[in-house]
Amino acid sequence: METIKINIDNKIVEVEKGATILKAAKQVGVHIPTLCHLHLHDLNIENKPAGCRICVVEVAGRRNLAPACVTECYEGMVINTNNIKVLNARKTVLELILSDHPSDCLICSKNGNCELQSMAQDFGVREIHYEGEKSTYRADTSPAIIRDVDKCIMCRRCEMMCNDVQTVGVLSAVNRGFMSVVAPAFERNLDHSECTYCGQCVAVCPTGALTEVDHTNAVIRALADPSKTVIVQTAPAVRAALGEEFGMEPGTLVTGKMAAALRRLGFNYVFDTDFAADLTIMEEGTELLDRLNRHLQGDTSVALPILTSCCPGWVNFFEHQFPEMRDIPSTARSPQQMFGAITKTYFADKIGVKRENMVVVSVMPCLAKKYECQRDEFKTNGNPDVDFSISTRELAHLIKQLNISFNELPEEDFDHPLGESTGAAVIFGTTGGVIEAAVRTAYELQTGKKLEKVDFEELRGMDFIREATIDFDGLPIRIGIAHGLGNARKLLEEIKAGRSEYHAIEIMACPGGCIGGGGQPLHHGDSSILKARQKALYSEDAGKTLRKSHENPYIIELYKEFLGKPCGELSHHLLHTHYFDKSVEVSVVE
Amino acid sequence: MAKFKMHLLVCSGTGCHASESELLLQNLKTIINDKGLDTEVQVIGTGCFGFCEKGPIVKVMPDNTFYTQVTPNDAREIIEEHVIKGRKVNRLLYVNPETQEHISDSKHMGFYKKQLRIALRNCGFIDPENIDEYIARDGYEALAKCLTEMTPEQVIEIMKKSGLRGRGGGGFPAGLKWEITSKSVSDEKYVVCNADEGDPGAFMDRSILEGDPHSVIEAMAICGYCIGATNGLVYIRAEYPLAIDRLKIAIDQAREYGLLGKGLLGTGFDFDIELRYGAGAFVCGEETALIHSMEGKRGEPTMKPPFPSVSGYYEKPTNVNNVETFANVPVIINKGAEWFASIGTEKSKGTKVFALAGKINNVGLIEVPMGTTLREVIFEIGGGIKDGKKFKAVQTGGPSGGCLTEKHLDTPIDYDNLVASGSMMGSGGMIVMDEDDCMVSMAKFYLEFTVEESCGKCSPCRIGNKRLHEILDKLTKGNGTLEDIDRLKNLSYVIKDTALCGLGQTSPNPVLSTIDNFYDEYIEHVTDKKCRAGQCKALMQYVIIAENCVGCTACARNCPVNSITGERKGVHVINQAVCIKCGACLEKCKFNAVVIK
Amino acid sequence: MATIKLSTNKIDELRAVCKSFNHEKGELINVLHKAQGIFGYLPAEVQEIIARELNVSVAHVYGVVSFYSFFTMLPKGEHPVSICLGTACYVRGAEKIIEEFKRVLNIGVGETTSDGKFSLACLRCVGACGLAPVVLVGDKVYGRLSPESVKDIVAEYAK
Amino acid sequence: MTQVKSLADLRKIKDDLQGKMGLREKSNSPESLVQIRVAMATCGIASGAKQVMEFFMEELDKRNIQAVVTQTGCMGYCFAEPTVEITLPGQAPVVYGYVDTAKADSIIEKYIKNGELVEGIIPVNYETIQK
Repeated sequence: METIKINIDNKIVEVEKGATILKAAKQVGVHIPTLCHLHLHDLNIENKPAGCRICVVEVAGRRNLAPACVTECYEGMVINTNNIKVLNARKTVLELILSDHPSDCLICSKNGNCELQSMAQDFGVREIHYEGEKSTYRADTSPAIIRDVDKCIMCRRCEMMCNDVQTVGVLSAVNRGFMSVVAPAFERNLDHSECTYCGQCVAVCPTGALTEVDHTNAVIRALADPSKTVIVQTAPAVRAALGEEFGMEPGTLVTGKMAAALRRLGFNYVFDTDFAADLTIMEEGTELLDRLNRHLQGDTSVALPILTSCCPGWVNFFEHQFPEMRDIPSTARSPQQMFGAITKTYFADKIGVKRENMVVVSVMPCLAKKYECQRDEFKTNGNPDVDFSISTRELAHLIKQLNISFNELPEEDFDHPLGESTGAAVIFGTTGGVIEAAVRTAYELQTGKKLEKVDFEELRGMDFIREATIDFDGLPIRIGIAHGLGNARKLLEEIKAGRSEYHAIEIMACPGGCIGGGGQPLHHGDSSILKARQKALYSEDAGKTLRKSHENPYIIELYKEFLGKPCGELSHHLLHTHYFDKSVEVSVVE
Repeated sequence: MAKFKMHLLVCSGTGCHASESELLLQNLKTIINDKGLDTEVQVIGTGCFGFCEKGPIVKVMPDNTFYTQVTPNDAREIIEEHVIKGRKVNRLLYVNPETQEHISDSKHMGFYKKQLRIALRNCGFIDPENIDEYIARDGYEALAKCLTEMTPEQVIEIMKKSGLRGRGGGGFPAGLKWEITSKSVSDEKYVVCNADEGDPGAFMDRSILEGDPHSVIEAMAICGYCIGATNGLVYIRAEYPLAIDRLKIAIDQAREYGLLGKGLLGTGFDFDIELRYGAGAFVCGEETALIHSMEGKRGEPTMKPPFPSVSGYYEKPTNVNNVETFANVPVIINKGAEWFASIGTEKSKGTKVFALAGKINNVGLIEVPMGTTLREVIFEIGGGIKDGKKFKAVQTGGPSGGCLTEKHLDTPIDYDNLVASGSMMGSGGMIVMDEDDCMVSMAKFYLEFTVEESCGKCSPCRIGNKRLHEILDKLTKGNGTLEDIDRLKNLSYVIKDTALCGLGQTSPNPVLSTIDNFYDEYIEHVTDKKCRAGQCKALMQYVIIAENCVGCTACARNCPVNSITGERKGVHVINQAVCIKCGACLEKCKFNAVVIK
Repeated sequence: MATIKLSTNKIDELRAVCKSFNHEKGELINVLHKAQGIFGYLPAEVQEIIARELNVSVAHVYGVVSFYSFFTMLPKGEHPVSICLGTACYVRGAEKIIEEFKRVLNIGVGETTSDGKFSLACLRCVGACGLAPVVLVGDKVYGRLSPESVKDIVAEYAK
Repeated sequence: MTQVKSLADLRKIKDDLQGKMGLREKSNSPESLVQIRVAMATCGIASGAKQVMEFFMEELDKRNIQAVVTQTGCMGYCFAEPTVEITLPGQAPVVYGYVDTAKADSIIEKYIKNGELVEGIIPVNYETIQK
C-alpha cells in the first residue's frame, strides 16, 4: 500500500494514497460528521453525491471548503476539520437543512433514530437563523411504505439504492432547485409504480421521509379482542437483529427473549416462521428434484434453472420487470404465506377455531411482506392467511410500548407444533441460506444417502453473485446465488439470453438477504452489523441438533396427518401459487 | 464568375432577425433581380454586427456605408438611391448622439472605433451559410497547417504561449487544458463545445455561431487533433434555433469539403461533430453538469476532481471549451502566439467580447482588447447612459458576478482585476444601470434567477439561495432589519465556501458586491424604509402636491381602486391605505401634481 | 381532467424517432426534444413510451423532463406567449409587461386561457437584448414593448 | 463538390475566392489602398461610366494592384462625365474627367503606378455628406 503524509488538525499522519479526507480522518480517529454519505463497505455500496455539504473541512491553499467525503488526500495536504470557519459553515448548512424540514420530531416515527435529529443534537442547534418557506409535497401511503417527502433532505441514498443497487428504477430526483425531491415518476404514489417494496430506501433514509406502514396499533387491537385467537410467527432474521433495538451488540441472538416477549405481549400462540421454512424446503426441494430429473431424462418442457421464491420483493420484481419469465421461479409460496395457510387450516382445525376468529401476525425483517400478505391470492373469502405483517422495528416499538423490559426477560421456547424448526430453516435469513437448506434436503432425497457434512461454506459469504457446484454423488449440481435485485437482474438477463448453466438459483432482494431487510433495525451505514447478524444465524444453525428440514418431526407429522406428500394436491392448493404479469402497458387512446 | 461591384451585407443575427431582417433581405434580393443588377450587386445575409440597439443593420461595401434600423420597406430606396444613383440614404445613416451628425462610414462610429474584433472577425462580414467565404478569409488554413506541418505538441505549445484563457467564465488557460486532456490515456476522447450560453443578457456565443460557425468547427477539429479525439460535440441551447440551423449547414458543408469526417485534408486524421441540445437549465453551463446532460441525464454537477479532462463524457477524457474560446483558436494558429499575446494585459491575453445591455445607448455586442477600461466601454463604445441619466453601476459576470461602480470605471478590464473588484468576467454580459435602478432589487433579481436555476443537488445552493432571496424580498418590502443584512452576509459567505459547483459558489456575488458598494442603500431600505431609486413599490408613496393640484379629477377618475378623493377644483388626496401604487395617477396628471416619495 | 388522446400515427412517429437514435439512453434529451415537437408537450404516456424504447426507467425520464424548463407536461396554448426575463429585458421593464399580460389574459404564468388560445410563460434571454423588453408569440418576436402595446398584440391573435 | 485534400487545395480555393471577397476585404482598410470612385449617376452611366468601372476592376486585378473601386453618385461635373476620383494612400483625392478605357489605362499605368499626374484633372470643390 502506497502511503502519503498529511496533516489533519495539526497531527501528521500517514494514510493510504488515494484515500478521501473522510476515510483518512477516520483512520486517525477524527470523526467528521456526514449526512448524505453512506458507505456499506462489506457490500461495496457507496453513496457520495457530495450534496449535503455537512462534511466540509478547510484545506490549506484552497479557495473554498472541501467536502471530506469526496476530496482525495495528496502528499503534504494540510486539513483543518474543526476551526471556526468550518464549524460556522457546517452549522449554517445544517440550519438551512432544518429550515426546510418539518419540526414535528416529537411525533415523527423516526424520533430518536433520525440522523438529522442526532446531528442537530450534536451541533447544539438551539435556533434556526434562516427560517423561510418550506418545500411541501403530497404524502404517499402504499401497502408497505410511507413517503413523507417534506422530510426529504435530498441525500439521494434511496435513489441510489433503488437504481444502482436494486435497479428497480422507481425513484428519481425530480424537479429542480428548491422543489427538487426524490419521487416516483410523475410524483405518483408508490403503488402506481413498479416498486417491489423491498424497503431498501427505507433502510437507508436518514430522516423520516421514508418509513414503513405501521401496523402496531392493529396488532394491539387484535390482542385486546377476546374473541380472537392471535398467533404470531417470527422470521429467521428477526432474532439476529431485534436485540440491537434494546442496546445489545449487533449479532446478539435473542430467540428465547423474543419468544418470551411475544408471549408477554399476549399472543395466544408464539410460533416460528422457521417451521414454515422447513416446509418450504420440502416443497421447493421436491419441485427442484422433479424438474431436475425430468430435465435429465430429456424432457425439454421443463424450465431450468429453478429460482427460489420465498422473497416477496424478488417476486414483485420479476412480475414487473421479467413477466415473460414468470414460469421459472418455484411455485412454492414464501414461508410467511405457507405458515398462514397451514395455521388457518390445519392448526385451526386442530384447536377448533374458525379462521375468521384467528389473527395471524408475522414479524418480518421485511416491508414487502406487508404487501405480500395483502395479495388476493392469499385470501380465502376475503380473509387473509396472514392478517398483519410487522417489521422487526415495529415489534421493538410494541415491546417498548407495552412496558416489557426486554433485556431482563428469560429465554423461552416457541410453542408447538408450529414453533419447531431445524438449523436449515434459521439460515433462511441470510443470503445463501435458502439454497444451502435446499441442498441439504435435496441431496439426501436425490441420492438416498446421508449427508455427512452439512456446512456448505462455498455457498456462504457476502459477494453479490456467488456460484458453486455441489456434487450430488456424482451428479454435479450448479448453484447460483444473488442478493440485491441488481444482481438478480444480471442472472435473469443471462437466463433470458440462454447463457445460464445453473440448475438452481437463490435470489434475495435485499443486500445480505433478510438480515439486511427493509424492516430491520437501521444499520445507519455500518455494514459490519449485517455481517454480525449473518454470523449469528450460522451459529444458531450450528447449535441445532436437527439441521435438515426433512428431519423436522413436526413437518413429518404435518405431511402424515394433513398434507400427504410434498407437491401433492393439498400442497398445491395451500402451499403453491402462481405469478402475474404486472408490466405496465402504455394506454393509447385513438 | 460574376464580378460584383457592390456587396450589401444584411445582418441576420437573432436580434435583427426579430426585426424582420429576413424580409428585408428578401426584398433587397428581389428588387436587385428586378432591376437586373444581380450580376453586379450581391446581397448577403451575415452574422451579427454587434450594434443590436440599432438593428436591423445593412452595410454597403465597398464604401462602408452603415445603415441602421432598416425596415423591409426601405429596401427599394437603398437600391434606387444608393446602389443605382450612388446617393447615400441620409435618413438611415447612424446619427452620432452627441453631435447629431449623420455618420456613413462605420469606422467613424464610436461604437466601432475602439473595438478589435478577433473572435467576431467574421461576424457581419461573411455569409455564415457559405463555407467559401470563410475559406477566403483564411478559413481552415489553421487546421491544414496543424495537420500537415505541426505535431499536436507544437500546436499545444502555441496555444499555451498565446495565453488564451477560457472565455466561459473561469478563465482557465485553454492550452493547459488541452495539454492535460492530451496526456490522459484513453481509447476514446471527446472535444466538447459549450454553447449553452445562459447568462441572462449575454449572447456572444450565439452571435459567433450564427455569424461564423466554421471558426468553431475548425477550432474543434484542431483541438481534436491536439488531444487525440475524433469526436466533437456541440452542446447548444435549444432556444437558439438560428444558431442550430447555421451550425448544421456549416457542418454539412465542412463534411462535403472533407474538412470533417474521415481523413481530413488528405491526412489520416478523422474528426466529426454532432450536436446535443440543451433544454433550459443554466447550470448546464457548468462542465460536469453539461456532460451529464449530454449523457441524457439531469444536469446536475459532480465534484471536481476528476476534471472532465481526465474523466468526462461517458468517463472518457473530454476537453470542454466554450464558443468564444474556440473562435479565437484559428487566428492564433495563423497569426502566431506572439501576436495574440501582444494584445491585452499581462495575465489576460487577447480580446473579450461583451454584450452591452441595460441603460446604455448602444446596446450590442462588442469586442475589445483585454485591459480596456469600463469607461471606454460604457461611454465611448456604449455611447453613455440612456436618456442622459447618471451612471450608477455595471453588473458583469451575470448572476455569478457583481456590480462595479464609478470607482472602478478606470480599472482595466481583465480576469484578475474583475475578481479583485468583487465581480468576475463570466461570459461577458455587461448590464449598465442608472440612478433609477435599485441595487437591493438588482441583487434580488439575480437571486431569483439563481433560485430558479439551482439544480437542487447541494443544500447550500438549494436552500441557502432561497433564503437569501427571501431576505432580500423582505428588505424590498420594507420589512427588513439590520440583523437581516448580517444574515445575508454570513449566509453568502457560507454558500460561497460550501456550494458544490461554480453556480452555487458564485451565486451570492451579486448580494455581496451590492452590500459592499451600496451599503447605504441597504441601510436606507431598513431604517428609512426608503428606496432611493423608487423601484421598491412597497417603499414608495404617490403623493399629491397641494400647490400643483388644480382639482381636474383626472387622477381620481383613473384610480382603479378609488383611493383618491377630492372635490372638483379642490385639492385631491391619495389614501395610502388603499393605494396599490399602480402609477395611473402620475401618468394621468397633467400638472405634475402627483409625485413619488 | 381531460383524457389524453394520442394518435397511433404520432406514436409510430415517436417510436421511429427512438429508433433513429438507436434506442440509446444517452440520446434521451434529443428524443424528448423531438417528442415535444411531435406532441407539443410531453404527457406521461409519451414519457412511458420513451422510457420503454430507450430501456430506462420512467422515473428517470420524468426526472429529466422535470429538470429542464424547456420541457413541459402541459399543453401550451394555440399562441404561446413567452416573455423574456433576461437581465436586459428586466432592466428595461419586463416585469410590467408580464403584469400586463397577466391582466389582459387573466391567467398566471405557466397557465393557459380557458379557450386554449393563449398560454403565458417566462423564458431566459433570447438574445434580442437590443430590442428589450422582448416577447415571443409563437416564433414571432415583439421588441421594444411597453405595457400599452400588450393589448394590441393580444388583439392580433384573439380573432 | 470537390474535397479539400491538402493545404495546397485549400489555398487554391482561397485564391479563387479572393476576387469575390476582395471587395469586402479591401474596404475594411481602404486608406491603405488605392481608392477609385466612379461617378455612376444617370449622366455618368449614359457616358459610359459602367464600362470604365468594369475596366478598372478587371485591369487592377490583372495588374495585381490592390485597390478599392467604388461607385458614387453624381459629383456635379456632368459636363466631364465619366468622372473618376482617385485617392492614393495618404494623398488628396484627384478627380479626372472624360475618362474612357484608354484614359483609364493611362491613369493606372502613370498615376496609380508611378504617381505621375495625367491630363484631365478637375479641380475638387465639392463636399461629401460626411463633412
